[in-house]
Amino acid sequence: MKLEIDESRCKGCNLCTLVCPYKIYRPGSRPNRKGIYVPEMDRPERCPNCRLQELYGRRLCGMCALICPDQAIKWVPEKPYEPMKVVIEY
Amino acid sequence: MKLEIDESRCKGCNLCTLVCPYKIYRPGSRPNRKGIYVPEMDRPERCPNCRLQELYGRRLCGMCALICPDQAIKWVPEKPYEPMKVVIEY
Amino acid sequence: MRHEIRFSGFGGQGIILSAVILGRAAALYDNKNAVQTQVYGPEARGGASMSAVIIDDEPILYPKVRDPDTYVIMSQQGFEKYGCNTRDDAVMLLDSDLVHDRPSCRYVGIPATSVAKKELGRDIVANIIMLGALTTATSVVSGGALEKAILDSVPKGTEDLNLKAMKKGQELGIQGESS
Amino acid sequence: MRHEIRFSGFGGQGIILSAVILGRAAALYDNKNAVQTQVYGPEARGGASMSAVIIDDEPILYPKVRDPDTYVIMSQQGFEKYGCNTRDDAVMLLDSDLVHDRPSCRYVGIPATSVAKKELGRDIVANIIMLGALTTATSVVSGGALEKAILDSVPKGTEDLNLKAMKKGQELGIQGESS
Amino acid sequence: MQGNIACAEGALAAGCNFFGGYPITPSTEVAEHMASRMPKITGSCFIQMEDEIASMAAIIGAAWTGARSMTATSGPGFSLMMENIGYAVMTETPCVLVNIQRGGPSTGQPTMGAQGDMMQVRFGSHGDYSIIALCPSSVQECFDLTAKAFNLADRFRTPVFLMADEVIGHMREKLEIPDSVEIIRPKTLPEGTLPFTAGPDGVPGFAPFGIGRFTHVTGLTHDERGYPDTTNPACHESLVKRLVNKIENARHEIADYTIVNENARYVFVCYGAPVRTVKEVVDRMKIPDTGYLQLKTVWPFPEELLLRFPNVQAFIVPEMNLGMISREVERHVSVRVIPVGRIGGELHPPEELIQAVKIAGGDV
Amino acid sequence: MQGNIACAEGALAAGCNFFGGYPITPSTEVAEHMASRMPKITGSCFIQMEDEIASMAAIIGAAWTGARSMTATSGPGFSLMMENIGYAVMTETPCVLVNIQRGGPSTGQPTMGAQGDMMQVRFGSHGDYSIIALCPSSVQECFDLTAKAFNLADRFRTPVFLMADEVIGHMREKLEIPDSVEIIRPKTLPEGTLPFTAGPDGVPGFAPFGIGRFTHVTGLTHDERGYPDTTNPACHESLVKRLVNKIENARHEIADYTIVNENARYVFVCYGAPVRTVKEVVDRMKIPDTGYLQLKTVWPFPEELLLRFPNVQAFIVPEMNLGMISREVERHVSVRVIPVGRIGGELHPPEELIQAVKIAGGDV
Amino acid sequence: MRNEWLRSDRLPHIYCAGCGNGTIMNCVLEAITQTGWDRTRTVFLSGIGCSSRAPGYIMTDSLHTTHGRAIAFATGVKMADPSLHVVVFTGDGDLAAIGGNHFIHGCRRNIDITVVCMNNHIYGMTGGQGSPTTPLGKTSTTTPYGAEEAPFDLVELAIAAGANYVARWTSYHVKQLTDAVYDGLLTPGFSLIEVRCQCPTSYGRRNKYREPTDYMTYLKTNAILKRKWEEMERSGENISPDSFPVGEFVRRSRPVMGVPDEA
Amino acid sequence: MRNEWLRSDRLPHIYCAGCGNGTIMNCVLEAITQTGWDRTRTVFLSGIGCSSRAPGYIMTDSLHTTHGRAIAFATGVKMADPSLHVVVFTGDGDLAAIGGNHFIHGCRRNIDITVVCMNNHIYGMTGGQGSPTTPLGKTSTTTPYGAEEAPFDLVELAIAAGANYVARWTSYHVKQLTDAVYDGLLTPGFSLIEVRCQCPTSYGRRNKYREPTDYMTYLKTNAILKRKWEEMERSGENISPDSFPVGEFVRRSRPVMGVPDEA
Ligand SMILES: Cc1ncc(C[n+]2csc(CCOP(=O)(O)OP(=O)(O)O)c2C)c(N)n1
Ligand SMILES: Cc1ncc(C[n+]2csc(CCOP(=O)(O)OP(=O)(O)O)c2C)c(N)n1
Ligand code: SF4
Ligand code: SF4
Ligand code: SF4
Ligand code: SF4
Ligand code: SF4
Ligand code: SF4
Ligand SMILES: [Mg+2]
Ligand SMILES: [Mg+2]
Repeated sequence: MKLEIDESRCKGCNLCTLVCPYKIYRPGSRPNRKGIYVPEMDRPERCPNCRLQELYGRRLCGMCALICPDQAIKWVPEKPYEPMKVVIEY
Repeated sequence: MKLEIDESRCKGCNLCTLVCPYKIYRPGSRPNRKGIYVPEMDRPERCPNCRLQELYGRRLCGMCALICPDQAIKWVPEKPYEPMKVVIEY
Repeated sequence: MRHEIRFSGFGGQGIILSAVILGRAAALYDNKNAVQTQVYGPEARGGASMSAVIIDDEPILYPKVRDPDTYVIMSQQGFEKYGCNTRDDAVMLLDSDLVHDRPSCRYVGIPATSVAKKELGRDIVANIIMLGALTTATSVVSGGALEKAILDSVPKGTEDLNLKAMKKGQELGIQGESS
Repeated sequence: MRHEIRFSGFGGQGIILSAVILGRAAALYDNKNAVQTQVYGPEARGGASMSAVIIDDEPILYPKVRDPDTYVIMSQQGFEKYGCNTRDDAVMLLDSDLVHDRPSCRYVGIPATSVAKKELGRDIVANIIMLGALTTATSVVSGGALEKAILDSVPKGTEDLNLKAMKKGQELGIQGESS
Repeated sequence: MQGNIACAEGALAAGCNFFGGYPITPSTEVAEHMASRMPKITGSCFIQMEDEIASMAAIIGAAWTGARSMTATSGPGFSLMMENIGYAVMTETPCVLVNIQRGGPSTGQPTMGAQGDMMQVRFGSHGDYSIIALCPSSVQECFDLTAKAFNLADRFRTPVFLMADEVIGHMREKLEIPDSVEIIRPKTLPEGTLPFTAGPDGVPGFAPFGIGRFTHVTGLTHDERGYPDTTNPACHESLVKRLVNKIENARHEIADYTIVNENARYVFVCYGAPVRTVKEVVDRMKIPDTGYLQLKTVWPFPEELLLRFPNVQAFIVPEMNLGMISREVERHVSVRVIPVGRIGGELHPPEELIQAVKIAGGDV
Repeated sequence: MQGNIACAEGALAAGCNFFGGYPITPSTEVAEHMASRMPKITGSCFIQMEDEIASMAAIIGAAWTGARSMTATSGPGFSLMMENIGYAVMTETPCVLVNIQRGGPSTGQPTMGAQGDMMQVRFGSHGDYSIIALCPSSVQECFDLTAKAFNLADRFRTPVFLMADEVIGHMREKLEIPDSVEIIRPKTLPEGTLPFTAGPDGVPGFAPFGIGRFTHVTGLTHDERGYPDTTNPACHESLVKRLVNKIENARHEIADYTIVNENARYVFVCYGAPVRTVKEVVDRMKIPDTGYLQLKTVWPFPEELLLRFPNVQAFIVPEMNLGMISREVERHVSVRVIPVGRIGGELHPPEELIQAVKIAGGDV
Repeated sequence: MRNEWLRSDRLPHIYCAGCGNGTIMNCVLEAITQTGWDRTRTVFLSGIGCSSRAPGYIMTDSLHTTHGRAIAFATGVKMADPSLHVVVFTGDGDLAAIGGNHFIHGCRRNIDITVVCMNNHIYGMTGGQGSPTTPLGKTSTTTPYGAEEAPFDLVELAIAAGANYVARWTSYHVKQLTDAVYDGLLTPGFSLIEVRCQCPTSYGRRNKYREPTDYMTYLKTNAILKRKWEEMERSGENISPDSFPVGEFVRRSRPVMGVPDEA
Repeated sequence: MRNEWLRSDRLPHIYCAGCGNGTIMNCVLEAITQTGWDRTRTVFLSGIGCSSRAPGYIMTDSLHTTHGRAIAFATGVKMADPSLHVVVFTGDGDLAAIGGNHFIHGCRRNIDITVVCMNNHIYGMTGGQGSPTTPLGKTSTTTPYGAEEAPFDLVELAIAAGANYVARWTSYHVKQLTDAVYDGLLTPGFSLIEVRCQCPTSYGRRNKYREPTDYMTYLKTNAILKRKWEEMERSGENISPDSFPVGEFVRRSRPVMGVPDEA
């Protein structure tokens, strides 16, 4: 799974930067089209949720998404690592 | 001082009969013009207030007057026993 | 025939209930039209309360009693407020212990409250005594209709007491002090 | 001469304060008549907010700006909502980093927010930069009047910062990207 | 039976299954009767709320679960309900309010009859809106019109007001309870239709809570989805105009009235308790040249009915207020309008109206 | 300066020393300005109450201590004040209420201007009564009329309403603050006179609390001693008629207006924000044959002013509602009345009024 | 003297025979005379209800306001002129039903007024509907099958909301009540004195205490001194559901409002 | 999944950047998904305020009512159909200022609803006026010189008024908050979950926490677990005036209303 910030929702409050135990979020440095400094991500693949969500069948940690007031943080399936697909390819 | 029930105020609730330590009030037995059974008094001169109010310069006991919801109980000066007068007569 | 009946007394005497019972008797059991109204205020508890009934063979349009032909008065204050300007051909039933004045029209004095207290043990049925008297002293309502209406209206368990009171009233309506 | 000036941006940029300062400058220090109005909603916090000023030598009766000759636009959404149907002889000052489109009328692009942040350390004075630019890029208000009005309106202790921002704006009003 | 009890019985006959109220003289018997009857009816709820604001809130909440809900009050309580009445209008919540009018302003005469809230019911909440108000003049009409009020509320998705008065509310006369009363429930919201999209009659279908239509209900100006859109003038205009027009355009359909003596020269326009005196004067005393229009529906004001009297020389409007509906009559006619306001709690005696006829005829 | 702030400054200039309020858009700045100014003025009290009901209660309580007291609100809060407004009327309590009108009904359009509470202010509380309502159309008038409101409140012992709107309340323009404003305090109650015995003008003298006159104040119908007398029709009638007449009979004295072009054929009757458009059309664009009557006092409605236009062919009434004061105009005139209602929050543009003139002239 | 504080031209008052409200008025006036307050500087307020009619019988300035709002009006009086003494009479319905919000906000602000609540567990004035203090199971015209809603404990509510002085007595305890009112009057900040009292007409009649004397005996029997009550609670003793603790529950000095500067 | 409960067509919502309300919505929806409640049988209500806008973003039936009245409306919904799950979002102004009476009566009746109060100590929606929870000394547009009125303790009030479940957390404590809401939802009777949260725009700006992250750090630092708090109180330790206890304060089973018969 891939961690994503939905730019259409994020308002740049930086609360995610405060709570992630892995310090994956860092305050953004450049405004987007709407003038918002969306946080940047530092190696998001370190997030246990990215790695283990599918495996455990439930959300792990999830602090950032719970605290994000704008419902902007989500995990989206990443094609190459989709277990289903993997099964098919091999 | 003389103990009086103001008939224009008394509504015959009998609360006075309940609280007087000397049992001076007794439920009335005949309705007055307004149809109210005003309590009757049994030797009201036993009331310490009648006897000692003037002497002590303050109200004693006074339960009946405090509890009477209709402000119907009062003490009125009795001419013959006015101390002032007494002084003059002797 | 049209009758306008006015009841007055003090709060707690059941002045309104009397009128309700009378109206019910006339409307449901004497097959007349009846409208019952009242005047009340917060003061009704102590002061004079008033209720009224119109009984008519015709439909009743204007509902307020304006010039009663029949009075039931149960307190002196009620008399003073609602019973002193009667028309000459009116008739008044009054509680002879509680009303001290007497009207210029015909009247029947009924010692309802003292009878209720002494003979029936409950002064709250004084109003039923007065209603009973109404059936014998006037023609506004029939005894049978009144009896049914009383049974409809009083709390369960008190039927006997109330019927006794009615009967007593019927007697007194004939015998009572009158002019 | 009559001027109708419209400001737009997002909530928090000081869009209303800009208009208030401009109105004050015109009314108190340029001795004109001025009326300032705005459109706002709960959405103003995120969405596009708008304020407007009319400056006239005559008394201003109808108070709403309907066909501005001058625009100050500080966000793309503000441009889309309030800045896209300008008349041909209008002039628009826009924050060149935040507004991505360009109008058909004459315009002056001012990188107000980034200059405010980078050069003055506080992005909240971007609106003052825009106001400063207004004095050099248009004739709606005089620099002297604006300076006094700014000093009247900003919190104590921030006067210098704001005046610096104004000066910076005056420079940018001449130099800025323009059509 | 008493007028107030007849109201309660009319409501129960119409299937009212939620009553939220707060006691106030002279309406209390409505609540008391509901309190004794409703607990015995399954699926019904009587609740005494902490005040009239909460009562009005509760019946709106209940209505959104699909209940037929009602409250009853009098002047001071009615004044407190004004904010939430506006909310019911804006959210198109069907519900019934009974106001047993007493003497005002303020605490005034709690035990005396009046009709002083007739303008308040129409204009008492802030902003532009319309409502439906019915006025009974007998115990039978208390029953009939209360039952009818529920149907109108559902039909037009709007609060409907039974504007009775202490005189009628506390009067006892015979009531004939029909075996059943007509019940018209709201149109349902068709699948795929937005919750606030209305048909040509301006009334949207109703999707009560709990059936999976996910309706968001707000007192803010909202679009057809029910979503707030508060700074868009067009949205507000079309919403509020629809709310007003769904009622005003249906004034014909809603009108409920009696006309007697269309050819009269002196026409009483009356509602509520004064109807009784008017009937005494016209029907019983048969004062010459008089007729009347009894309005059972007072709002929306059925102005076209005023045109039904070809020979009218004066409209006489007896009211237990200082002249409220007479203002409305004045707006619509060019003949003389004689308000006969009376306050203090007593119904107009017949002589007063006969006197008004004399004045109208130039006899005085 | 903003209209809302001008209201607050007008109040302070008039000696307002008690403000009790509850925040609500778009009136909030009035309270906020009072909150920052009043604590610096000795003997003044600003208090934010728990709601609008309490705000209204508090200012009435304060008024009885002799304070000049005031509150400010908008639609929903205004609706909540209705009961206590009736109380202020009944008890003849001088106080000032500012209503910065926004779009209703219900929560509606909190940030948009409207004039939808103009009937509510007159009829929104239960029972019969009258009040005084003033409408400013500029920031200067916000100041002037608020100050004036205090004098009228004291002069007539009644709540006085400043019915502004969001457009004027949030508009900023130049305000000239005079060195001092005229202050008229209530007549004092002569020794030996009962607290509710009125002179020929219907207004009793005022004995504030704390000076030993032992006034009992009640919202119940009361006699001249102030004692309840609730079942006596005559007492109620004379009290309520006096309360109404002291205002209605003084409509001449209270009227505050501007007339331009008495000989016009098309006459605008206007108040509040739409006055601005009317002036644009008449004063600046000089559309032929037009004139206007600007009402600064809307209630009591100064009907006699409508007679001041000898050539009038139509009255045009632009309002930011669906036609409220136009109803009142209709009652009093026989020429055509053209309501130009507009809701949604935008002020009428000049073209809309010019179009109405064309319609009036039969050009359309 | 207490009598000087009465409007004797208005007596007898409208209360029913044996109504507790008259007794409570006596105790309050007795306490006030003890403070020595000036009649011209003392203001009584009330809402609507039988209880709220009390100020109309007292010879001072007074405001008989709207239902539930007396404390809000009192806030205006006291804040506008803190040198006035302000006392509010209210009922259980007036204070705790419609007036609940002003009650808790009065306590929170700790405004310097004294509130005497005549708690008869019923709406007396309107003829006997249930109130927020009607005990579970008791009958009234709107709870004909017995009250199902739990009642408020007014004392606990006042304490949680912040009042400086809170006591409860009954109309039987005239001396203790007088003392409590006296203490309440003199404690700066908000004082609540709850007085459980008899309404023979509307409550007693439906709940087996039609006679005022029976009703008062009931109050006397079921009122348990706070200290005793706490002991009973501690020892797990069986407490009758009709019983309730009486006494002083709180006397403290949280921040106050409306206290005159010189006080 | 939480996302299914959102009206994504209405996002982004109107809340300011960093406003705590959005976080609280997340936690409530997370707790609700854990209960397994049916979306078609769950109703959200609210009054007026920023906080009260929350139901508009949730894909269920919902009533965005009038200011302060949500609990009264909810009482109607729940009593008319006890089988519906009823949750109220409210703010400190909505709940404790204008809505205080409905709040305490909801607790007294112990009606089976869950109330989540987003307590930002300010009137956010109207631009930052003081509320009944604004701490002493803090500034707002109506307390420009610092608040002088003592604030309510919402938890104590709910307990005194009778609620069955009462807890307090902050918008920082997302996990504990989620658990508390879950417990509140499942406890029959009235549940109050007070959530102290940041309003950077209206409160933070005037009280030194303009940045959401600073504000949240402040919340984190000053929230003290109930047990620890009690220990500190016992030991007489100095507690900062900014600190407040968090945790579960009451879970009990007083008589309730509106619980479905089959529950
Ligand atoms: C707004 C409003 N609602 C209702 C009423 C009717 N009302 C008058 S007194 C009262 C209840 C009084 O109860 P309580 O305060 O306990 O006083 P009591 O009569 O028992 O002393 C009610 C509901 C009113 N006057 N105003
Ligand atoms: C009757 C009424 N009064 C006042 C208002 C204005 N108003 C809207 S929201 C609000 C305060 C909201 O405060 P809170 O509940 O704390 O919510 P927040 O915005 O802080 O989340 C006020 C006073 C209103 N809408 N209705
Ligand atoms: S889920 Fe936890 S670890 Fe992963 S990004 Fe979010 S906060 Fe960091
Ligand atoms: S918490 Fe959400 S809204 Fe805030 S910066 Fe992070 S992603 Fe953006
Ligand atoms: S004062 Fe005491 S002793 Fe005297 S009569 Fe009264 S109760 Fe009895
Ligand atoms: S207590 Fe008073 S009113 Fe009652 S019986 Fe005794 S004297 Fe009469
Ligand atoms: S009804 Fe009850 S409270 Fe009212 S006066 Fe009678 S006994 Fe007292
Ligand atoms: S004003 Fe405060 S509460 Fe409202 S959305 Fe903004 S941050 Fe949140
Ligand atoms: Mg009571
Ligand atoms: Mg808040």
